[in-house]
Amino acid sequence: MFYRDAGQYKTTYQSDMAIFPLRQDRIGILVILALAYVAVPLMASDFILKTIMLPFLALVLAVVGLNILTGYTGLISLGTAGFMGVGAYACYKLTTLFPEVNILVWILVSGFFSAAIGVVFGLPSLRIKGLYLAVATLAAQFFLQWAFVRIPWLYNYNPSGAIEVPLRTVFGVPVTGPTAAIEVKYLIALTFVVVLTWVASNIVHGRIGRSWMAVRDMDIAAQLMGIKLLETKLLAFAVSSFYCGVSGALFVFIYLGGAEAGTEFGIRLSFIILFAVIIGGLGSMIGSFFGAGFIVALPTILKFGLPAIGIAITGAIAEKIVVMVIGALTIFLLIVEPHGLARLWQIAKQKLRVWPFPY
Amino acid sequence: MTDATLATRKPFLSEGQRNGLIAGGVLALFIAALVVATQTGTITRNDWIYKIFVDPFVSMVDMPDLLVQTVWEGFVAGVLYSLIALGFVLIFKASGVFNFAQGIMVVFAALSLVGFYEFLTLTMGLPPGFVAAIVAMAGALGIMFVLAVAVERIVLRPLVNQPDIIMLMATVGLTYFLIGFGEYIFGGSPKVMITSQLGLPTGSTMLDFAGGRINIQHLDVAAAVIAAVMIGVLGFFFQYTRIGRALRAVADSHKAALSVGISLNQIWVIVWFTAGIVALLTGIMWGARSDVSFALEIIALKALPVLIVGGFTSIPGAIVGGLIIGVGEKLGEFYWGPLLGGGIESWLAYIIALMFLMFRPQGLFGEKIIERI
Amino acid sequence: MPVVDTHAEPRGASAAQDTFPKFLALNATRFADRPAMRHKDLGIWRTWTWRDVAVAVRAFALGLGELGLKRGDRVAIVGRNRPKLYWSMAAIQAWGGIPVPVYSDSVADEMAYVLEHAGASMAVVEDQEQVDKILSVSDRLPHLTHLIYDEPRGLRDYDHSRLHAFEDVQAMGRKAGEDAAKAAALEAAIAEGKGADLAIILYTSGTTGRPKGVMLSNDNVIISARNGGLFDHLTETEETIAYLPLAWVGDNIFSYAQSYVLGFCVNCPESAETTMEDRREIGMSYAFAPPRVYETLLTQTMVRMEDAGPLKKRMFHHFLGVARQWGEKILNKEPVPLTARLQYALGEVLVYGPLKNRFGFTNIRVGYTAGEAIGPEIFRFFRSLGINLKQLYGQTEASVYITAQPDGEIYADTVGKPNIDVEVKIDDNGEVLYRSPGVFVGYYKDPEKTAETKTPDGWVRSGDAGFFDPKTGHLKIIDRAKDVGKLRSGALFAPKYIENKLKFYPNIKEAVAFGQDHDFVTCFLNIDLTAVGSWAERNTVSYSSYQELAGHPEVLKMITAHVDAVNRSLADEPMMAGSQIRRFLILHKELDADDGELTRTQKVRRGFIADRYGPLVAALYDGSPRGRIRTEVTFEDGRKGVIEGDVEIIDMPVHQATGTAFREAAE
Amino acid sequence: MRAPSPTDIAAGEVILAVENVSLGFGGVKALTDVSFDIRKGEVRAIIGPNGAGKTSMLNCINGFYHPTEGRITFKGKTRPKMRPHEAAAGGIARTFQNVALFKGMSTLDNIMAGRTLKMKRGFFWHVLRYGPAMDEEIAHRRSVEEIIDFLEIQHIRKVPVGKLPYGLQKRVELGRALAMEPDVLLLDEPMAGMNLEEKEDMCRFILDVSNQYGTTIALIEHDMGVVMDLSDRVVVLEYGRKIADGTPDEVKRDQRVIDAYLGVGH
Repeated sequence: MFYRDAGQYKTTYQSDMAIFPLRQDRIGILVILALAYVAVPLMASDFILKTIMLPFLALVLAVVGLNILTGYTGLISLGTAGFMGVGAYACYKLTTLFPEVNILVWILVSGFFSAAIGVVFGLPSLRIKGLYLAVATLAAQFFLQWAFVRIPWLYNYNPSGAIEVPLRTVFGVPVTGPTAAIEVKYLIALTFVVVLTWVASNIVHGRIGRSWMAVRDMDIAAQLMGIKLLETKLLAFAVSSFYCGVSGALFVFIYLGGAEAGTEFGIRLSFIILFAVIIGGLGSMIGSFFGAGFIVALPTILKFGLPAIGIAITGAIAEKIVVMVIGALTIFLLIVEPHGLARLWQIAKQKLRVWPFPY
Repeated sequence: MTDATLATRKPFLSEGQRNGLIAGGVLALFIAALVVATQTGTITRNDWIYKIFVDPFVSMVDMPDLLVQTVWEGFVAGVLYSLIALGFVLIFKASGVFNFAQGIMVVFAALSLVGFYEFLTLTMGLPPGFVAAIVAMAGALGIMFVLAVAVERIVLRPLVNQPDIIMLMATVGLTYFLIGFGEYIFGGSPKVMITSQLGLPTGSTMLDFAGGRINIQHLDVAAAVIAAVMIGVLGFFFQYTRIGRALRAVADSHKAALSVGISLNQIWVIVWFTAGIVALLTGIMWGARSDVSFALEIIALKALPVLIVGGFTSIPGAIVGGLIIGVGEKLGEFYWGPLLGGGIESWLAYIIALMFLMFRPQGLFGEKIIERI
Repeated sequence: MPVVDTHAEPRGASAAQDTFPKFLALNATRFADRPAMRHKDLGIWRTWTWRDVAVAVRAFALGLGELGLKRGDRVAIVGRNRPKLYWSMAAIQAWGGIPVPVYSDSVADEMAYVLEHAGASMAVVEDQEQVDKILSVSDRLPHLTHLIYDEPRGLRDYDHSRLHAFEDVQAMGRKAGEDAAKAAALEAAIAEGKGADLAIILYTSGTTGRPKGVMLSNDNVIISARNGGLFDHLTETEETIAYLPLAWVGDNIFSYAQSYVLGFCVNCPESAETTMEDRREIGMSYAFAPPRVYETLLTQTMVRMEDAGPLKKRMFHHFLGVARQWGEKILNKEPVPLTARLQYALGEVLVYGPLKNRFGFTNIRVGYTAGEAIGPEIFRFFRSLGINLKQLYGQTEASVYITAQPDGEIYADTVGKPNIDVEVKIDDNGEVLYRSPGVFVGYYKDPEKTAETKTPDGWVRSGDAGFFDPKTGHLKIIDRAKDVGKLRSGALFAPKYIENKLKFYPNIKEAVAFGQDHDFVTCFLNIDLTAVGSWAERNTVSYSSYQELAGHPEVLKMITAHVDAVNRSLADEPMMAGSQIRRFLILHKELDADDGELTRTQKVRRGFIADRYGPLVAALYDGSPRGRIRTEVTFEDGRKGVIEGDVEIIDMPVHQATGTAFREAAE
Repeated sequence: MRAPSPTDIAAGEVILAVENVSLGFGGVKALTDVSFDIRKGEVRAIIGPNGAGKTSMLNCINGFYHPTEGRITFKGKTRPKMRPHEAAAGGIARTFQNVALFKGMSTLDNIMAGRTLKMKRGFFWHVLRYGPAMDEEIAHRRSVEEIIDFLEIQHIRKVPVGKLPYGLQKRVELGRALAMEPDVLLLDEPMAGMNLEEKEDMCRFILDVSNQYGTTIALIEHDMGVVMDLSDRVVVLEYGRKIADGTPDEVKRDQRVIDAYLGVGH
């Protein structure tokens, strides 16, 4: 209905291959960016920023990362939290070893460490497929989690076994550590998300993305196109783990401010990220955002929203109900639309485009 | 003849045989080299090579009682892993669903049992003891049945024919639901299993062995026996009953099962209920060895590497895989764990499973995957 | 008469521009960087500015010169709407040659006739299909020396002694252009061109007999195009889609002549399947189509809305109701209450806007329907959505424009007022005659026919019967003059009038009425396979062929109801009450141009059909309950076959002519 | 009409030679001692009853299976352990009996995937997308558009292939193979499951490919009419063995072929 595409014709391949070929979408994206950069920091309360926006921004990159692996390349992984942990610990080690280097650089660089580990654990993917691979990636999850506890060097032999995010400044403005303003943290996380999402979308829209999807849809035919399975799959593992690593670094440095060895990056987080990918929609960038938003907002809404509408629950019971509701909602969503929120969004958009016709 | 014709000759050994032979040869060479190097003093006791490749074996030979004790513990753990894996296999075979919730069903079943028992004795005033325990057992079975029906109605039926990963995620959703629901009903604090009330033996026996003593828990023996009996019963059930045969038919082809005259929905209920019974028995034994709480969840995940080793569809595979993983990780933890700072039990099972996968991607007993073009 | 300055020239143009090559030269300077043409090719809209077009046309013209094109030579143009084919027209005209566009879906025999009659010395064609067609009849075309094709696919191994690729001719031309003498010769030839020279010969498909070649001079076409532009205030910013046959005079005026005279951009779709989508992408501002196109759009709309959810369907029909009530008034700038305006605005957001977007009509300023009468329902539907759809009455012999509806004076049943510089009169027999600068030079090689049609003082007999409506001052067309006949009872019988009434029902695709010199009116019907097929799908009626669906009792019942409604409306009209349909049948096959039953512009050839289906016509009048017929048909691939049918004949009750109508008639 | 005449082919250069190839799976023999050659520019048909080993033959040629005995020489080189992606790089493209398209991708992306081997820009450029990666993408898009134009599938350019009717899917798959600009094109039952009109279209496309690009084509087909119309030479397999080889006319007259097709002696 609002997608009036008449008169939008393409005279170059570049404009035809644009990620948002419709003018309305381009305007929509600009509006969202403006809101995110200007309106949210100005208007949103610290509570909203802290409990929703920061974890959302930190986790959404992991969701994008896992979506690259699972949604685009068709490889299921349950080791996401482990790779996130690698990013977090790498960033911690790097910034304590070289405190003078800009922390933002280290956040980005920590992704490369994660990518390298990801490649190692991705090696079995050549021989194993599907659920077998999913179980195999648990090896990464448990091994890495174990390493975060048992290798004290990683947390600088801190007696508590936890890592504390140190104060770091960029141009004199504190960006990490307890004294950093929440708006600053938000803007930094937002920028990471915007830039890296743009990059991810660039990759998936080109030759590399097509190779991934080809491997996902029909690996035999993909080989016939000259696509080398091992290289393609390992690249997917590397890129995916990079995103998870950066996400992990942001999760600890921007959102949590510190982490107990091994507890934050447990198997449950891996599952939550996988939830987000599937609920959001496999193979969809926008779906990653929907999925991350869903898993971050839902517990908060349940925890604070239910009392607000008069259903009194105590904190402890709330936790349990949240877990229960997440489980039930997952099943419900899978039944309603196995292809996730992104598909619903796509259907809605298509409906608006052909409006008033039904198809 | 030119070199091109060389490759066209029929190979003497199949690829697998050749790989095995090569691996065996390399291993033999490596051991021989180690022996020589140790004897000649090239490797000393403080070298890491010695610590990894020689020292543990020396200890095994020196203290056989410890070895046997470790193997026994591994064996018992393995039996329990097998039982959890068995639940997975049953469901996977019959419905193609990778039931991630099987581990949680074990905990949930055990909690239901204890919860029922507490309810009966504390609220209903039934005298504590065997009778109450049996009534509680029946109640727990009832819950597992209700669960099976609910899962079939609410989860499986609407999701039939969806891709594997969607089904997997649905069972993960089920896991979360059961955790939240279980904690909401039974509370978060650990509970004690009603071991003696159920008539299970407690206590232990010390056996003299090769100059040392081995501690055998009676409960462990009972667990092994019960597991063996259960596997026997299941085997009988599958082999000789009409429903069992139908279940096997489903595993081969859904259409074949329909022609036998049993609806797919009934079969799913039966299979999930059977898996529920297995879960309850597993839960009793796990619970008896430690507390009953959702902390068991992480141990329940151990069934996954077992499945990789044994294959998703093979009951003998689940048993053998469970034993391999159980024994392997106990040995690894005991002899090699200290080198890495301990606690390697948490991931060793997965690494062992990965090793197996690299050589047999379909598991030990799984059917060979033939890709059709 | 609309108040327009009839002597205003489009920007920068003057009387010096009296041929198309001269307009091209002018456009290359006045609109150098404006788009002249777009073609969706290889997935994107390739654009040529007027400067680009001038360069391309010049190269091709020089190439044609090399191939020996001389003043007065006729060159056939065969193919769909492709830029290169439009360019060849200008290139041919540059030498004073005369382009002869030919319907690209004609079979080889029809094409051979036109090329032979025109004595074409060359042909510019689209692709292998057309090349094959012409080569297959080359023994009948001794004058044809060169064949130029646009699309090289499949032609690689053909004998290229007389066959050339368009690009090769252009390359030849570019090379020749380096020779100053040759370049000067072309310039001289262009300068030599005069307004009185022939611009084009268009073969009309003609409802009877062989096609006639209508000769139009540069003056004819250019002045008509200019006047048409003035009438609708068209500018160089218009966008149109060229998708109608090149050989149709409308396409020549709208997609070629007006584009050159006014400088607007013509867009060629990618393929026949994508026309609809391409139309939407471009969002044209100036559109023209025969009623059939609008009819199809409306049918598709209604059929698709049948599948919508109940809520959406209700909303859709509610707002269509609002539009029916107020839409046209708003479009005609009549006073309308505020609530209606608000409702209409809401409808615009929810229904009309999106609908126009789907049709690709969002940016439309002027839309014409021409060629045939449009159903009032269809016409009002589009008008009520806010689309400025107008009727136009035109003929090839008039360079299209005879009458058109000025903005704000739109009626469903008129064809408008005479265009600028056009004079219209009605003769004693009711036949419409016209005289204008666009009036054709004559029929090619047929002075006899020319004399029959065109009086010495320049009046042309349109062959249509009509009258000026005293209320509106607009012309109304009843039918072909020769087709308006009488029943034996003496009652007036206007077959087309009846047929159109029938065809306004979406379920009826084609109707052929009989009655001349009979006691009563009967007719043949064709059901619309899209509309009825969709109905069948919804009601789970299964059918394997047109024949089976057409014979289905439920379908018969439905169509009977339509015929009855037509009779009722005929009964309301004093002049027509006597010509109600007494008996009808649904034909066992669809009428088809390939079988000669329709013209290439999809008009029914009544006489031919009456002969071909003689036994059925006889059955209609001899009272038998069924009719049986065998007909030979031509399949799409050219093979022939026989369809045999046994059709039911339905008797219809006759309605009393209404009393009020009589009284009105009596007054 | 087609470029090379039969006499040209008889004298033509052998681009692919199959010599004494046997293939076994466990105890089952899919191919036994099969030899034939494919000459440059010809349309070579492989026919035979169901289970004759035709698809296995193609699978050997492009490296999905490795013959247990015998050898395959392609462009003068013998590579006993050639992998499918190496075959692709060498210039062998292939379509499948049951359509192996990338179901989640559009027609355009499917055919673009066929260009993968020709695309050189590395990961870094793809991160940026705009710039060299985009230039490359545009250049290949152009070639792909030519194929789309060639196969007359403009109207489904952006439709996910999973939603297309079977006949069009087959056409897209042919397009994807053509995008690789192969030297040899293997078509596994390109007309299976098509109606008459679709078959005629596909025939025309295959002839046009052969004519316009000079691509050597090996095809498996059941429809004998099609085979006779399309192919220069035919090899006939039955139970994994070659029973005839020659021009369509020769093969048609061969008694063993007639028996195999009419079921005499079975």
